[in-house]
Amino acid sequence: MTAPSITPSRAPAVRYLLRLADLCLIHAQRLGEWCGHAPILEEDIALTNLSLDLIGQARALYTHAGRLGAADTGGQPLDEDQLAFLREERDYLNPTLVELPHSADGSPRGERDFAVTTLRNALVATWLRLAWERLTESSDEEVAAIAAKAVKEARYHQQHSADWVLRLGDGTDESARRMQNAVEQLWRFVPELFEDDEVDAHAAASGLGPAASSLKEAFDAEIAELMAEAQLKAPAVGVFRSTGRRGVHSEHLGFILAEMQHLQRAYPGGAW
Amino acid sequence: MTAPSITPSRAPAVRYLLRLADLCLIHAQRLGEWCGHAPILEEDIALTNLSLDLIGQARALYTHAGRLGAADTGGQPLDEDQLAFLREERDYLNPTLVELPHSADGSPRGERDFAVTTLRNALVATWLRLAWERLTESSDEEVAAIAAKAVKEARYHQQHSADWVLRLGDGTDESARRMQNAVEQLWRFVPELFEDDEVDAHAAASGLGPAASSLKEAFDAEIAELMAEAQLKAPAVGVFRSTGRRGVHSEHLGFILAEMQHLQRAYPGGAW
Amino acid sequence: MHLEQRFEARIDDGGFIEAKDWMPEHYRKTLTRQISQHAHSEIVGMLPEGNWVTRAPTLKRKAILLAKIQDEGGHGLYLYAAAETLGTSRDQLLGALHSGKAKYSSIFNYPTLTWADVGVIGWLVDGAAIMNQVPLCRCSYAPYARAMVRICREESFHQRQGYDALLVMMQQGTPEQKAMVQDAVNRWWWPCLMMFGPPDAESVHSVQSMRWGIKRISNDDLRQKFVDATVQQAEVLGVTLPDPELKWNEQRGHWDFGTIDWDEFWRVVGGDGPCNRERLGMRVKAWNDGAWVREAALAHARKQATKQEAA
Amino acid sequence: MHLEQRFEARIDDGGFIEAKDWMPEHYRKTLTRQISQHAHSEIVGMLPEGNWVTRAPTLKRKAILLAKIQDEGGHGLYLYAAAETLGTSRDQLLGALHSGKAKYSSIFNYPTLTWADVGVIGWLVDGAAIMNQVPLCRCSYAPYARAMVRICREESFHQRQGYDALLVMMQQGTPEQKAMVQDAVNRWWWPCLMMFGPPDAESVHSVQSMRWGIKRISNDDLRQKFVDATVQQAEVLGVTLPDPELKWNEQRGHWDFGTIDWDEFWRVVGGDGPCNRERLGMRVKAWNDGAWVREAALAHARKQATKQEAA
Repeated sequence: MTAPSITPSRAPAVRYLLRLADLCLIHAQRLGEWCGHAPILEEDIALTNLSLDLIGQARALYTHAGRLGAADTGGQPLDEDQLAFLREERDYLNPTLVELPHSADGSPRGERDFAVTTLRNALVATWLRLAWERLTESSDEEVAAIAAKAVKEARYHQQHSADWVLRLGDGTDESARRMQNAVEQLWRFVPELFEDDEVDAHAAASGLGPAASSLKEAFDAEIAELMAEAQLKAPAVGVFRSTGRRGVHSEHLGFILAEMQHLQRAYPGGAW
Repeated sequence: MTAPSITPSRAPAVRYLLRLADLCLIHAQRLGEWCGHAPILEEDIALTNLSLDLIGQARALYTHAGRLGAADTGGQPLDEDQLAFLREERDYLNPTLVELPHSADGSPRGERDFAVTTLRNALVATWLRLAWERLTESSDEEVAAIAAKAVKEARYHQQHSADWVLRLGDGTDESARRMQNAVEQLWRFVPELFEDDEVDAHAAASGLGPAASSLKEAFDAEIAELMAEAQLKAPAVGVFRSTGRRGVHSEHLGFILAEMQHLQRAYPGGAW
Repeated sequence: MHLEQRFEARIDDGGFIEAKDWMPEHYRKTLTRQISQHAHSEIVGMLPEGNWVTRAPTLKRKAILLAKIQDEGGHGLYLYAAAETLGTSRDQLLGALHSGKAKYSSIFNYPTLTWADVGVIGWLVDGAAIMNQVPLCRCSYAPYARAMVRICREESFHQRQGYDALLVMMQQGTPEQKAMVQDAVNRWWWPCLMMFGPPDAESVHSVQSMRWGIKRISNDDLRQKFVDATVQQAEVLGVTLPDPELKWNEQRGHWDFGTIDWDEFWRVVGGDGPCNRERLGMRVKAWNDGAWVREAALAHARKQATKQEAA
Repeated sequence: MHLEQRFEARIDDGGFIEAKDWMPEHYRKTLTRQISQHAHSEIVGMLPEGNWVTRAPTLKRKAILLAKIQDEGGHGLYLYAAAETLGTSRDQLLGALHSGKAKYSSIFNYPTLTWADVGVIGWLVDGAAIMNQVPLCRCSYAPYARAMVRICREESFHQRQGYDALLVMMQQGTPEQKAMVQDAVNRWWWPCLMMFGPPDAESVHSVQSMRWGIKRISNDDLRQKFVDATVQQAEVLGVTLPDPELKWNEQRGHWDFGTIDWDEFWRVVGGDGPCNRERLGMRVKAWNDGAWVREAALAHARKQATKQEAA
């Protein structure tokens, strides 16, 4: 009857999968904010669909991470909902990029800007497609199976969002201005996607999955091509590195979690 | 170690006090969203001060309501934080007016509009000042004492917000347009402030405090005068009645509570 | 007269009218109104449910909710497409929605206040919608009838999912959850009965629509059918329907029920419900906020076309 | 030379300079920069704490937090007023902040990620600020010195409240709460040490400021004083300061501590910290969004003045 936070295993393999699962979940959560508010009906459907696919990916990863964690700690496996809803912020391992608000100026209560959403979708989908491709060859068969399904979804997500980046980047002056602004807002959170640490090293060594840094070259090439075609300019990259994948987030995640976790926290022992 | 919801006594006197306390708390909570974002520094300070006074009023009322509730149910008194943070939405009894977002179009994630905030402050402060004045004569000495302090604060709140209604109503074309828009947004939620039910009847009969309807005449006169001076037009009142004071709220309150309750819900048994 | 006679004969034979067939102007107008109203209801209906996407209590329920909302968007698409076959563009239809000229189902002017509301919308609102819509699968206008076949299939899926969500809470949940379900049922029951429209005696469009096979069962008959079907489901669920006059009438072979507050119905239809302003305001806002996106997409398409011509 | 000599003599005697007194241009500029930077820090500092107002865990803590933020706004007011006595208007000073020309304390470019951060800001950030500010109560420029007296009194109150909030969590809280406090201390400790500014050897403005009695104790001395005072407080609290090199040096009579990452300091001062964009963006947004309000207030005041003249 209690709903205090759970603490997942800190085994590198578990952390590796949680990073991926949390990326999918928090990205999906932000996309869910668009429900019913998109610029055209087709895009309302598409954004909901993206969100749905990402939730599906997160579920499979959480379930597997829960089992691996139990093997590590010797306890009962944590289920997908315990992992998704009952951790403290510090234990969420998504990159900061996906927790940022959709607003044009990065302000937490600002209006959603479809340009920011579109660019982030393209960045995340490109990264995920590359990651899933490599994960289809994971030494962990369950992960390979999850990736085999997810990579098809990610290909569609990438295509769909890249099409929008093109349309908006090379559309009107207004849309180009908004897209370039989105680039300025989001760019400093991209390097984190390629920062290795011991979790990555372990995954690479064990064959569980690619180190983050190993996705960089392909990502940079694909995004550079897209940006060029969309007539967008990449800003210089500063020294700042966001640290969401290490559990140190922006001020935005706390608000996302308060909303997302509310029912699980307020109705301990509930059945849904 | 658990933080499930508590259910307060349903005695009319308790409900009467909770209505008032919840009005203060939720109004303060909305005002807190302005912290650091006001149009001028003086107003940042003033809005924070308003919020602070309201929290103080809410605390005194909750504490007293908790004691009255215990006398009714025979249990331990619920403390101010249990009452403020651990009820379900259905058991919050503030009028809907105070839970509305600050946005110019009423949309939940829209930008804050100072005109909406200003008008609501004036409406609520006027109502509260009238209520506190009457409550200084409450048959419940504790309530009378709370009111004696609060009425002074409410007088200042009313004066301060009325000054702003004047400035903005009779300022520039833009400010007049925004203020009139705020009137259109908020007006339909005002009638609820004067809707009597059995809780009001009980309070009036027992001398605990005034029935809501008994504040209407004075309120209407004061607000009409203010609106006239500020060159604002009152729209016709429709048949719609909001029902927050009966615990049936707008879709906005759930989001306010998710945020407000988060720590109490996520750290059951915590000491703060 | 020849065309009109042929049209009437086809209707009388229970045949279908296709988009390219001749049809009386009034038939066209009536259908356009009805189909677009239905399409608007689907997209406005995304809002009260969308309100809970970020707060769904489990990942499974979040996925089900997202899939449902996606389906509703899809229904909107087919229906706008069906309406367009009658010669009015989607933009024109949306313009009528945004200006307040066109209606959408009034049920969506009620707020979704708890998670149980999401389940109750599936069970009762979609349940009532299905009652209304199943007969439309045999509507005389073929593009509409075809759209309805697909929509009804998905709607019954949604209804089962909504009912299942409530069943879990009622059978395995905490007392707080059970109270939440009962509270949601209390708030939605009467508005759902209003979904079938005014009593037959006051229903303006019914006679002609019946004649044309656009409407096949009367409002009151559908409402009775809904009540009869729902009473048992409520019993299994363990909730009380908030109507003290609800009782089995042996003679009629139906459940009697209390008097509907038609004043409330007309008030909400007329714009003075709890969420009318919010719902329409949100749709208008989404449309206005999205103008630059639609313009950019058009501009880009034009550029691409120019390039291809030049190549 | 007469004026300048009199000024220097007054400073040398430990006397105070008032706003109407003659002062060298460089003294005026230095003070304007320093006071306005301090004022900007107060109002930017409202943001990281304001981030927790809607989520404070109890009503008492919410009230304390609101009161603290209100005080900070008040400090901003006095300080802008003190700076204005030197001949630059508040709007000009804010213009410099918004354009990025003026600085504010770099500590506020770090995020407040948990409720414990609010306590730690009180304990460590306000603690460091007090160390910096107490000597300013004897600053040679009297309006600044007077403002600082009041500010320091309130700041020590804030520090005690922050420490008390942490003490409650550490002594009566759950293991999760204790971990939250330790995590916050880990994140804030080093940035707090940076609050005293670069090492004395690299401090640009120090010599002249010392000479003029604007600055009275060196950066490194203040930093050492802060470390010495804090180590014991941390022990009572039951948290570990995240510095393995921290140890008592009997010979010096002070605590030794590890090397500060000055690269990080300069990076964050230079604009590339975790929240620089957010903080400045928020201030600019509040200012721009509020333009219509300020214009209306002016317009109204003008109308009132005109009416009074006419009367």
